[in-house]
Parts: sequence; structure tokens; C-alpha cells
Amino acid sequence: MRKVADWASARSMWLLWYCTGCGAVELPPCFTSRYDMERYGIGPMATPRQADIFLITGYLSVKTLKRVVRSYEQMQDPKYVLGHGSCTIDGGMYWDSYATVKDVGLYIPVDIYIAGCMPRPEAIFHAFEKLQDMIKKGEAAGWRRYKDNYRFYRDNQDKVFKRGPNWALEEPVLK
Amino acid sequence: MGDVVRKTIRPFRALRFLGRKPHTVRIPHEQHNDIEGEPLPTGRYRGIHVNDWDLCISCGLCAMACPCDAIEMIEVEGEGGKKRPEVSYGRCCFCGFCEDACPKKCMHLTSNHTMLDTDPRPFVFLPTPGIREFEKEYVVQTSKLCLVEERDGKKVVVQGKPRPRKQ
Amino acid sequence: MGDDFRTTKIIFGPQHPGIHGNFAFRLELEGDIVRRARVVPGYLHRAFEKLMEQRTWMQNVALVPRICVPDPDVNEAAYSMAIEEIMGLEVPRRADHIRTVVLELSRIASHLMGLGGMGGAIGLYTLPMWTNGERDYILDLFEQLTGGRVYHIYTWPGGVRWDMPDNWPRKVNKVLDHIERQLPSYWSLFFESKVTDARMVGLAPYDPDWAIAHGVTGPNLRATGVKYDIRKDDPYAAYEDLDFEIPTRKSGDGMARALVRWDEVGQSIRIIRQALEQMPSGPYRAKTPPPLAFTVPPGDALARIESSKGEYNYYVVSKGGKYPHRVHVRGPSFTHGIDVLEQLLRGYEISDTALITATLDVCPPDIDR
Amino acid sequence: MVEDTLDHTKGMDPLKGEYKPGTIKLEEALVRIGKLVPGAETAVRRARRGIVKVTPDMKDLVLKGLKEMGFDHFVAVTCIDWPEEKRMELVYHLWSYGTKGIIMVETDIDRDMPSIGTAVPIFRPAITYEREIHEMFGVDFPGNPRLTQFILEDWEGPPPMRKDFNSLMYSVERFGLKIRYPKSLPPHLLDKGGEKNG
Repeated sequence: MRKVADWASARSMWLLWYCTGCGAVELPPCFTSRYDMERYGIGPMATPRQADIFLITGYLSVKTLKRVVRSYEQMQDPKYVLGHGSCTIDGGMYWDSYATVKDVGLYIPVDIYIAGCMPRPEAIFHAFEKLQDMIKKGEAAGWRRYKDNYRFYRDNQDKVFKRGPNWALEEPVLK
Repeated sequence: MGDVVRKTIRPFRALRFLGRKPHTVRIPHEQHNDIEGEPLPTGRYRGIHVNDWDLCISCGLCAMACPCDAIEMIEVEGEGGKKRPEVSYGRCCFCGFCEDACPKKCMHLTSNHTMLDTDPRPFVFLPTPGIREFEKEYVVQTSKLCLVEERDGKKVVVQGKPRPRKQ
Repeated sequence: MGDDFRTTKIIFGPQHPGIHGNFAFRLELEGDIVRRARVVPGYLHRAFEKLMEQRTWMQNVALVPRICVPDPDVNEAAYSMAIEEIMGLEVPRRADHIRTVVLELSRIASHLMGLGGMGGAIGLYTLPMWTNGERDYILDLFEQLTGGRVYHIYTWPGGVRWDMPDNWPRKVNKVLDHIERQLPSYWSLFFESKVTDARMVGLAPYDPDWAIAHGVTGPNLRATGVKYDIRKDDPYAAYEDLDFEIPTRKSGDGMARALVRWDEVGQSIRIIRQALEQMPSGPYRAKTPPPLAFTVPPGDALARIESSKGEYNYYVVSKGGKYPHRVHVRGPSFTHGIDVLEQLLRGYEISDTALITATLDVCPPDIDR
Repeated sequence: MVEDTLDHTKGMDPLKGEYKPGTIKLEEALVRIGKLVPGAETAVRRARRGIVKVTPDMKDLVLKGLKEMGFDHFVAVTCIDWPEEKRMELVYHLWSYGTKGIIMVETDIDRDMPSIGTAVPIFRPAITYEREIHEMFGVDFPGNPRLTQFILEDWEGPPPMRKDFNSLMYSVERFGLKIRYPKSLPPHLLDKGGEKNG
């Protein structure tokens, strides 16, 4: 039963439409006619609650990381995270910036890292293929890792941003 | 009357697009070509690094030129005290300044463009000529990269061959 | 809910399909109508200006294109021009012509993406499918010339990094022919559509005086009829030698902004053809110190460039030595995306928010830097 | 709170006529500024680039004078930190569409108590630039109504663009950054204090 579900979910995945960094500029070519992501059964999805893949397109500033964690926690299981670009592995180009986090894997579990600045669409498609393989074999278990090691991820998150009791609704004051 | 006919016929003009070949690149079954049908990426593409250890003089200029602090010169066991550049793809921005700075032109950025893994560790590796094996398929298998690990204060190669066997 | 139970406060973005990039609004609505809009930038803040002070002059060339992702070449060119002015470097004519070609190709790519974004914002998803497909051919050209698809790292102080490959001008002409053939279908798809008329005519208009008082530049200013273009008025690269027109429109509304961009694509094609025809022979870069020993004498310079979104300014201050003292980047979106946008959104429906942002062609990474 | 100046509900006439740029020559504008503000240093840097150096209290007068002469496009205001000389330099860049020239108005303020009157009543676009400088350099602009949180969020350190803030060491402490090849970095950043920047 599990296998059938994995097989089905590997063939119909929704990608969360969140342009977190500069890598997002390679997404329009992927969505549109030249590369056509829908050949893989992958399409963009507006809301995190119905999305399966979270593509971290490049560096995350602390301010974005807060929203990324919030979106990630809203996504339904099973969910997969792709780290797109060098910045997700160890800071990339912005390694000495005070505003960006270095290793995204410390804050949310990343299933596949793609090297490149920025990775070509070919690399993104190879990652999708690999992800489909991993799902079919039941290896893409980042979301389970997040649940099992929640304390670890949560501690790292708390180190870089504040997370009040009502944090999902807290927003900067309008002025 | 003519207006009505024109308006009725107009939507059917879209049918002419049916006869056209779509310009979608069917990755991975199809090679990415430019407008004249030449394969991309070309030799100028800045992709995965290779470094010929027989030519490398361990000058460290590539590490000095790197804007991202991606290159570290490390002393590998069995190289007679010579230092070799170790590239971190967690930092690299593929600018190619290391290639420009290299006095022996042994550091080179190939047109291999795809490298992915589930683990961040293989992204820190020693560029070797072995990466040229993937020249035609453009995808680098991380399991064949040359990785080192520190054991008893010495950097030991734990995976991959630093030099290809001479024929 | 607001205090008076008539207004609703909503958070619009950063994760929202209507927003191009990582960018957010806080809107106060009365029914469907935006009463007050506040832009919340900073999601893409990477502290470029700080990082540039920590890297050498040449290392920064790899950093600057990241400032505006859809139109990266203007950053490299403006940064190089500022350094050349401080050092008193004479750029070879051939390098100037190659720069012009690269800048104009980048402008076409950015405009195609921008027009696609407008199409997406009004629900015409065919347009982004087509324009992004054509844009990809331009990215292929960049890849053959510069070795990178998106970040080219090609223009640098003293000229350009490599010479053109032999067959490259022929390929450029082929791509331009291809785009020119496609343009009529875009026209009938987008500008002849009734939906476009209904959504974009009369959308968020402004007059020239208001635009200048609020610092509007580029195509957004030309949409009000002010015939002003840095390429003509403060010329750089090879634009002085080339013959082109500045397209303007009168009405200053969303449609005018789209039409000015549309006309600019045609003009850019014309400029590239001329630049390739008149391409002088000779060296493609001036003699400069090697990258690791690159020093710039004390001084400051301001370089200005007309990008696809507006006016780019690089103010570079040098104290002498290997590192810049200060590099200030003035991007067009910093004005368009915050103060101007907040005021233009007032009185429009929430569904127009994404469209107004798209017609102004706001580029979030350039706001946050 | 600044009231928004454009109200679409009332309607605006976009076709109300041609914009008329000022046509004064750059050199003449500089001479006039020299007469208007005694003590102002003026110079022409190169074609289309002029410089005026004034004291902070004369800044408003110069900006107003230049605006009347047709320099009505406010390009930007740049803040430059000079820690050794204990000053901060503000450069206002003004462009005239008729003259086709840019004039940079430079003025120095004290680094320990950085404060200068706002330029918003004269040039509206200054509102965003001053907001950024307030956040990044800690300069106060009395009179600017929007000096609120802008780009940074939950920021507790010193204003980050100042020279004495060390971004590299901050990353090491906060994000666990590992420096790979210290030899390639600017040496002054590797000092623990990171006191001064070369």
C-alpha cells in the first residue's frame, strides 16, 4: 500500500511557488515552453498546504528563513526540500554576509542538494528525476527526519530568529 | 457580414501552431542545442573544476583569487608535502577567476554542469582530471570524486583516485 | 480587522503567486479597494554594499551581477565604468561595442520576461510561455559568449573578458530574426486582447511632473512623454555612434508602460544589428594590472546606465589600495518599488496589485541588495 | 505619517501638458550656487559632473536653489563612513533633464552624533534613501516621517554598514561559518575586534 502511494506521489508533484532567492530566475524557463516541467508531472502550486516540493532557490536571508520555516511547517506530509544552488550548502557567494544563513540543512531537512550558481535547468530536472527515484524507493525521508529530530532543528532555528508564541501572525508594524 | 466571417475564422488561425515542432528541450532524452543546432554548453562554459596534479605547482593563486573563499590549499598525504586546492561547492560561484589566475593553466572549469547529492559532504572535493570522464554526459557522479578526510592530523584520500592511470 | 471594523488588514506575500520575487505588501482594504499599501522589502537582503568593501576590486566583478537578477549586465558595466573613470582607463572601441551588444541583449531578455510577467498577472498564461521560451535563446547566446547562462561575469574594468567567438555574430542575427518573426504573434496575443485593454488602459496613471517629483525613471518615465534616456543624454559604451530612437507614450498608464517596453525591444534589435555591423577590430580589453594586484587610486566616480527598468547609478569611492572604500548602488526599483508603488496602489482593487507591480517592472533583489 | 500625494479617486489628468526642463548650463549653475551660499566650494569634475561642497546647515539652501534651477531629478543620497576622520559624508546626487548634468552636493556630519535635517520637503524620493541610511548607518534625519524598520528584522547589533561592524566575524559567531583560507581575506577583518577597515 505504501509503495502504491509512493509510486503515485512520485508522478504528481506540486512545487511550492516561493521565489526565495536569486535562483528563482531559472524557474520561469523551467515552467515554460523551453523546458516544460509538466513533462514530469510537476507544476507550480500557490499554497503551501497543497504543495509537495519546496525548492529553496538560493540563499536565505534570516528574514526569509522565518517565512520558509513557516511555509514548510504548513506543508502536508510527505514533503520534500530541494536545495538549489551552492548558497544552500554552505553560504555560497554570500558566505560572509551578516544577513544570510549558511547551511540550510541546519534549519530544515534538505533531501537533495544541487551544486551550481546558478544550476542549469538540466540540473534541476536531474534533481527531479533523482527525487522521483528516491520517493519510489522510500528514501526521501526528510520530513520524517524533521519530526524525529525536531529539537535539533528547532534549536538551530531559535539561534537565528525569534519565534514568539504567536509567531505565525506576527508581522512588522505598518507605518 | 465580412466582419462576422472574419471573427469566426480568426480563432482557427491558431491551428497553424499545430504543425510546428515544439522547441521544448526534452531533458534528459534530448541534448540542449542552440538556434543553429550546436550542442550546449560549449567549451567556454564555467562548470565543474578539474586540476591536473602533474602540472600544479601548489602556488595557491587560485585560492587567493577566489571571491568566495571556496578554495583551500591542503596538504595531501603521499604528495611529498605539496599542497593541492580543495574546492567547496558550498561556496563556489563559478566565476572562473581561479582559472584566470592559474599560472600553469592546470585549473580548468569544464562544461560539466550537473552535480547533485543527498549529502552535503561530497561537495567539498579535490578537483582531479578524473572528472573529464563525464565530459560527454555533463553529469558528475559524486561517488567518483576525490575526497579527503583528516586522520591522525594528516589528510588522507578516502574516496576516488587523485590521478588517472597513465596509459 | 482594523479598528473601525470597515477596513481589513491583509498580508500579501512574500509567498504568493502574484508576486514576482520575494517581496511583500501589507494592505489595508475597504472591501476590495486598497486604502493604504505598505511595502515590506528586505527578504532578499544580502548586504552587497558591505560585502563589496571586503573583497578586492576584481573579486567584486563576480558579486555585482547578483544585484539585479533578470538584467545582470548593467551592474557589471556600471561598476566597471566607475572604476575606469577613477583610474582614467581608456576602453578600446571594440570592447565598447561588445558591451553595447551584451547590454542590449540583456535588455531584450529582461523586457521579454517583464512582458511575460504582465501577461501572467492578467491571466494570459500563454504570453509568459512564449516570451520565456524566446528569452531562452538569448540566454543560449550569453552562454556561448560569456560561459554563464544567467550570471555572465563578462564585462570588467578595462574592457570585456573574452573576445567574441567567430560564429557568434551570425547566431545573434539568427536569434534576432527569430524574435522579430515572433513579435507579431505577441502583439496580437497581448495588445489586441480585450482583457488587456480592460485591465491595463487607465491603470495607475501619473503625469510627467508627478513622475519626476517622485524619482520615476526609465521606461516608466518615458511612458508619460518625457523623452529622456541616459543612452542619449549621458552616453556610455558605443551608444553615441549608433542611431536609434527613444520610444515614448503619452498617457502614463499601465498600457503606456507596457507599450514603451514593447517598442524598446524593437529599438534594441536595431541597436544590436548596427553595433555588430560597425564592430571595429582591435583589442578587446585595455592593459590593466593583474587581478590580484589591482589597485585603484583615491577618488570617486559616478557611473550611470539606463537599464531595462530605469536608471542605475554606481557611486564608487576609493581610498587607494586593494579594496573599495564604498560602493553605493542606486537601482531603479528602490524608488519604483517602495514609495511610488505604495502611492499608485491606493484606490485600486486588490487584484490589480500584482499587475501594477508588473507594469512598473519592479525587481525585488535590486531593492533589498 | 506622510500623506500620500496621489489620490486616484479624485483623478489626475495625465495629458496635462509637456514637462518643461530647466536649461541652465552646468558651469553657470555652479557659479550661481557659489553666489547663493558663500563658502561653498564648487568644481566641475568632467563633462556633465559638477560638485558642490557645503556645510550641513547650508544643505537645504543649496538643494532648494538647485531645484529651482531645474535640477529636479533626485537620483540618490549616499552615505560614506570615514572612521579615521570621525565624520560621515553625505552626497546628494541631483540631475537636470535640461542641463544634462549631475551635481553632487557633499556635506560632512559628525560621526558620533550623526544627524542632519531631512530633504523630504524638497525632494520626495529622499524618503526611502534616508530610511535606508538611518537603518544601515544610524544617521538620524529629523523631519523624516518614516524612519521605521525597513530591511533588517530583529536586528540587535550596531548599524551594519558602519566600518566598525565586522560582518565576517559576526557570521562566524552567529551562523557557525568556517573560514577556509584565511590568507585570501583582508587581514584587518580577521582581528577579533575588527576595529578599523583599510
